[in-house]
Amino acid sequence: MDIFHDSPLFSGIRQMLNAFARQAIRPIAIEHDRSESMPWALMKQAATMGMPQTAIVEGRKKLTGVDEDPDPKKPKSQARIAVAGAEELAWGCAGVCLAIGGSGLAASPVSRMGTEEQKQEFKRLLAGDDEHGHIKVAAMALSEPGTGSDISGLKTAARKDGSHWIIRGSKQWITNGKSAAVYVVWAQTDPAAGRAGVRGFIVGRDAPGLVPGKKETKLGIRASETAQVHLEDVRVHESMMLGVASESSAGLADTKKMLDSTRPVVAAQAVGIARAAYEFLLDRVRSSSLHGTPMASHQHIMFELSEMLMEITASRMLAHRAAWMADHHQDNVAEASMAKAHSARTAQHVTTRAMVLLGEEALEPGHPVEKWYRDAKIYDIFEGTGQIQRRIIAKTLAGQNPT
Amino acid sequence: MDIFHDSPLFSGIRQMLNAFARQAIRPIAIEHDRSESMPWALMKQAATMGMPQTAIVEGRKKLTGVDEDPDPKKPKSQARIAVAGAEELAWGCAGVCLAIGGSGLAASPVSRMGTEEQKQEFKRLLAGDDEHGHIKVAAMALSEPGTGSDISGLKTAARKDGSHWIIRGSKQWITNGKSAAVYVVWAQTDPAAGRAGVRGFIVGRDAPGLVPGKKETKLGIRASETAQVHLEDVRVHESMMLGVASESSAGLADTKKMLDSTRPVVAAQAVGIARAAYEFLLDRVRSSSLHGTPMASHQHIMFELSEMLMEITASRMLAHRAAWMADHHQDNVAEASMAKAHSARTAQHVTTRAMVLLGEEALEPGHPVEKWYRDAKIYDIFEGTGQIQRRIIAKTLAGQNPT
Amino acid sequence: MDFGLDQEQQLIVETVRRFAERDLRTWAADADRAGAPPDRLASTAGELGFFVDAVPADAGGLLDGNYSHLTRALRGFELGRGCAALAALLECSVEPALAVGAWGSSAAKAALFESLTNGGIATFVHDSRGAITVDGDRLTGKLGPAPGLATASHVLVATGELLALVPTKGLRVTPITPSGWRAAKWATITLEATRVEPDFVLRNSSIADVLAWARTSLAARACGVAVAAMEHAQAYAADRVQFGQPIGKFESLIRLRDDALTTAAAAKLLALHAGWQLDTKHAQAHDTASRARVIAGDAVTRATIDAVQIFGGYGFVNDYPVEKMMRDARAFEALHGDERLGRVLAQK
Amino acid sequence: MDFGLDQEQQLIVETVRRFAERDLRTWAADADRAGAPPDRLASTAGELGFFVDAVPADAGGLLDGNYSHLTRALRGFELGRGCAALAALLECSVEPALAVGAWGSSAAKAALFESLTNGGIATFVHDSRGAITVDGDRLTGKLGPAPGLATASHVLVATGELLALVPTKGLRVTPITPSGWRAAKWATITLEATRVEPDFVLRNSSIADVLAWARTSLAARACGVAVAAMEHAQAYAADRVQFGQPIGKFESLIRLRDDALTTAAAAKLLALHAGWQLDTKHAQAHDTASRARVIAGDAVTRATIDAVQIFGGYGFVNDYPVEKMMRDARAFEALHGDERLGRVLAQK
Repeated sequence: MDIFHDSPLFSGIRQMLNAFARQAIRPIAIEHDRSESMPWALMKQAATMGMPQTAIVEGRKKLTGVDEDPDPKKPKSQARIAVAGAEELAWGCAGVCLAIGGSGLAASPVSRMGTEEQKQEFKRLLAGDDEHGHIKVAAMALSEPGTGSDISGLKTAARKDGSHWIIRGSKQWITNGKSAAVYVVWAQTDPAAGRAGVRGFIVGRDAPGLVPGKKETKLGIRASETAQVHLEDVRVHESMMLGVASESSAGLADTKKMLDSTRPVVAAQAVGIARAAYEFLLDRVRSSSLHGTPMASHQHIMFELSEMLMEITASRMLAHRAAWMADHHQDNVAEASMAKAHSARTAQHVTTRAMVLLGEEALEPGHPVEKWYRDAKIYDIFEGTGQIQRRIIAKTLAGQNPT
Repeated sequence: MDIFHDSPLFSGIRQMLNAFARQAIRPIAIEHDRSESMPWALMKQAATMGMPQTAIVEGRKKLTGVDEDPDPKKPKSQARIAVAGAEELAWGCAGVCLAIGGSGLAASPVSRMGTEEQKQEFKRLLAGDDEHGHIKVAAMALSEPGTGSDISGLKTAARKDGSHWIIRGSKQWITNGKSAAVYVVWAQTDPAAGRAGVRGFIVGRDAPGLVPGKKETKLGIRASETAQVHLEDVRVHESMMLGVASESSAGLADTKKMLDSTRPVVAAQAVGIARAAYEFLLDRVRSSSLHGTPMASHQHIMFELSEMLMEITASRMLAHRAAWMADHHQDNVAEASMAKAHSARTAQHVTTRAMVLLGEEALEPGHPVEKWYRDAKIYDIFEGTGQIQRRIIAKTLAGQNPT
Repeated sequence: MDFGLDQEQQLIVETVRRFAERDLRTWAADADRAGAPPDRLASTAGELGFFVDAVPADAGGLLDGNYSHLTRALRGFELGRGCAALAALLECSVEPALAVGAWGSSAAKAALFESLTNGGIATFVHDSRGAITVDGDRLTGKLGPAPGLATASHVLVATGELLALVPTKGLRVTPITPSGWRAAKWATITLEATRVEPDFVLRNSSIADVLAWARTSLAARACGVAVAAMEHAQAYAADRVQFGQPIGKFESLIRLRDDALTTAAAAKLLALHAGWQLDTKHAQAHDTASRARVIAGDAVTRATIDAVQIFGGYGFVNDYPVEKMMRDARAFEALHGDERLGRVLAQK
Repeated sequence: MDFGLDQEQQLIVETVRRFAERDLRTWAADADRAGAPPDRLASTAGELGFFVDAVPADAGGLLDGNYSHLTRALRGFELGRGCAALAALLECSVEPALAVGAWGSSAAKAALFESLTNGGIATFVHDSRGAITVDGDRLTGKLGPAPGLATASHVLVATGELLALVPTKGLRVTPITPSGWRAAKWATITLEATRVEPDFVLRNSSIADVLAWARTSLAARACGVAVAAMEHAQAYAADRVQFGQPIGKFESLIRLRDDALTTAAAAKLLALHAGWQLDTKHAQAHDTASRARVIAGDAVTRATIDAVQIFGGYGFVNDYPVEKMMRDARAFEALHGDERLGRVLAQK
């Protein structure tokens, strides 16, 4: 129990997920990286042990075993739980971690903006197994070929047709894009309104015109599926448009707020990768010798391990603080970006240096550190690149509105 | 009030010391750097406002206005108070900050190991003003020409002669070495016993044979006096030997423990320097233009500011955590070293980059950022070099005893 | 002092550059996915004199007089700009050929040169981790992973004080496909009391020389990869529009590219300098070659990671060239072990 | 390509090295404390041809034919090894002399060369911060801080599009002693509608050329300081014993030194390459000179800070040479403004 986690709850979750990562994730990680396949069996297992794909919609109760205090003023624990857990799962394998949590990206806006009817529909579409006996997953369909870091210019359009919306466009970088049973598709409903005109729609996989596209072969996190999704005049009933109920919380602005809230979690995943590489090197150093002398007797190596621990610790504290602020209802936009940018750099630096220090050993196919080196890179790219994070920090420095 | 400081007490002290740094320290900092002179007037002023040279001996009451809970098991606040305050004072000027706190290095072992009689004698020697009207200061005389990072091989020897000890040797890097009214001199009383034979002695300035030596001209922290001290058969009554009362806490081991406890404070000072340079650059960026465009419109500069803020924040959190652990009676040896090593690097990096980004402006004599660049370097050297800190961290990694 | 290329160097650079840009870059992606070089590589490269460029003319090769490591570094840079994996296959026979040519018995020369002049390749393995034990004339332990080893007829083995040519025929060769240099025909070989022919031991030889040759070539190729990564990044950044302008106009991305290219330019000069010092038997040659590899390793690591960064999401997928380059970068720092560690230990 | 020095280069390097090691290093500490060069500097350096090396022979100088920036870079490295401050005084007249020689009117040539050949010095100031406003033929604003300006008879001013020779006589010169290059006779000059003689405006001139000359020289000198700092650190580390062994045997300190020397070696080659490209009118010359200054700035910053680190407490005091070097390092990155920023803006 450390300063950020003043309840035994956190250490319990950490221990549980670390055991899960060690016993269930690590043994299958390399194979799923090699074959670029989703860990379906593990995902089902995870769902049964309190990590359902719909966890976010249902609230954290299942995951934590405790109800949040309903008083909105009281400190919450969700953000810190997510951060503490994310580090452990990503320590096991970032790709598997993202596969397990992949539906959360779509579930989050539904839980934030969805009506009761929409939540029920979302959960209905995710209920049961599919024809392969796989659990069903959801996909957040926001990014487009033209919009990477800049999501203000969505091209996908939705036009009203009676009581339906007709959506046309193409999406890219969509997690679970090929396998999802339900999609939350973001489209421009009112070009004149710009960002405020963007809305999310709940769309079932079998909706005519929804065509999953090419699956990407990626540098890392290969156990997580990334694919294109094409929408060829998909008809969606107006009742499935998110954010109608409360105009205030509607639209993309809120989605960005939601993305902000995921940054500490993503940062913690990067910390988990860095820690994995650091611990692998530390174990090797403790057990191996170098031309007859113990590796641990060499400053050259031990001081790099010290540097790694220093950076990992700093990144973790930044992530935990950003989560702690969220749980305490404090504005953490800049802090969340610092955590994301710092941990992404740490993950890349630690995995790269670990490979160099391991020498030829790390060239062997299937070497975990080499995999972590490839997995780490995405953390400086997705959920806002390192440049976007620094841009947000810089804007707060200049006294401008960072969003 | 942030996570590490769960009492308004901290913010009060921070505000008080920030005002003091801004109004009293900043205006005189450049001049004392130029003239390599101690800020005697300010030191007297500081003493009257709750920062007496003997504060440590008397406990924190004067400084904080609150008594520590006497229950040794209860969390304390001293370490966090010292860290929060040190950042503000060093933000004003690290050299002046060290001049104000210089006597604390000597007072600390007296307060830890001293008998009531020794404490009274120590305070008696520091009472009143000297012939120049200056307050009196104390010096911790531990380091020697041959012992920088390696303090196990002290050459200064003390041999018993009846009820007195006769001390012979030379000391170097002694803060207040020339001006001190009282010295705590460390000497080897039993070469066979090695480190355990080392003892501290309270010696008045007018003790025959105690001869202050050369004053050093330093790269930075020039408002703090550093000098050699020669001991030519100085007779000290056995009653002035520290640590006799409790053998367990006696000797150098305890002194090292004491040095450990200062690392978070020293780390916070380095953070203060980095923050000063960062804030100077930020102000300049907000108010200046570059060939017609606002400096704040240039990513090249704004992203470096973002990096600086990220590193400063990380260093500060490491320092605050190490202090928080000390206040909560947790072993923080490795954490204190991480804080020290990380903040020393941050201070050097931030001040160097700030100079580069300011260009020719920072070459002007008396430019504050140029001074901070010189001040920052000592934080990677004194109180254990960056290599010593990494050595301590590495030893904990290898599962060895770090001390 | 003259940084200009002479006519022969100019000719070689232009020829190899054309080959790298027209052929290697075209083949790179498919070869990477296939984990094997295209069939055309051998013939096309053969016509350009690769594989036998370090084999003496009187043995059927193209080497007439002294071998130039400076020219090899110039060539290596261009090959690296083309494809790191294919470059490795084109360069890996040089160390065995030069070592055997310099210190080999007539039997060793006959065996190796006969293979190389008939389309075979050889490679060099330095036992940097002390994985091989020498017992009299018998070697036991693991060789590699090393590029070219899966198809090499001979491997030049350096372990401890021993430098020897080992035929791979009959040995337990395990072909592998690492994540980087995938097309470079990697393998490991498990030696079980493998006997080294007395004639195939290179006596009075210098392992330090061989390592300096290899490091200089590795450094030059690494710089080529670094520059190529940023060439791709610059082309992409000129087209890709975000926030209303090409991302190539963002100062932070310009700086990433510019810093990487500055380091690569300096590292390339150090590699060329090492080559020149090797050619002129300069006392500092070994040290310069090692330093060149240190800084070239930094350059290729930084350049490829930052090139992926400039590409953003597109940099992370296999459709674009920089994802491969980030994988390819690792071998430059890993082969023969951590260069910095070796330097530090040597200076203790 | 030939990295070897020709006889003339060899002679100059050896001569300047002897001068730097025997004289400059001896004078450095006292000159730093005094904030002024020793009187002997002018005479001793004069005998070696400094001050007038860029003045045409027909004007009483030593320049016969084309000026070699490569030779200047070789010389600058050695001077930097001696003392950065004194090196600045020996080099600062070159830009004015070359610029006036290339683009100056006969009146400008007469004025400047007459001063330089009679023991005067000149210096170059680039208004990198836009502090000077040009109104017709009148300049207003602050010049400098710049080395040599306190004693220079003329200053070559580059602001906006204007490159002009300005006599300092009658101007408001404020001598200053910064923390670095203390002996280099710094000053700032406040121009108040100062009139530039039409004859003293260098028309059809290239400020970019002048900056490339200055950057190449700065880069070479910075490398010299970096190497010197580590030479001192190595000598100290060989003697200093901690934990029972010379600290020179600690891997972490070896690495600090080795990494700094590797960067310095690469940066030096880049500076020499820039010099060669300037001599051969290479299209890349300006870019290479700028890159050389970027990496040389990194090298001198890192080397001097880490040299102080290796010295530990002794590095922080004025009795040992590295404390001065850490102060001296700053001007190399500060003069003419942040080099990286300039490069980034130029590539937008």
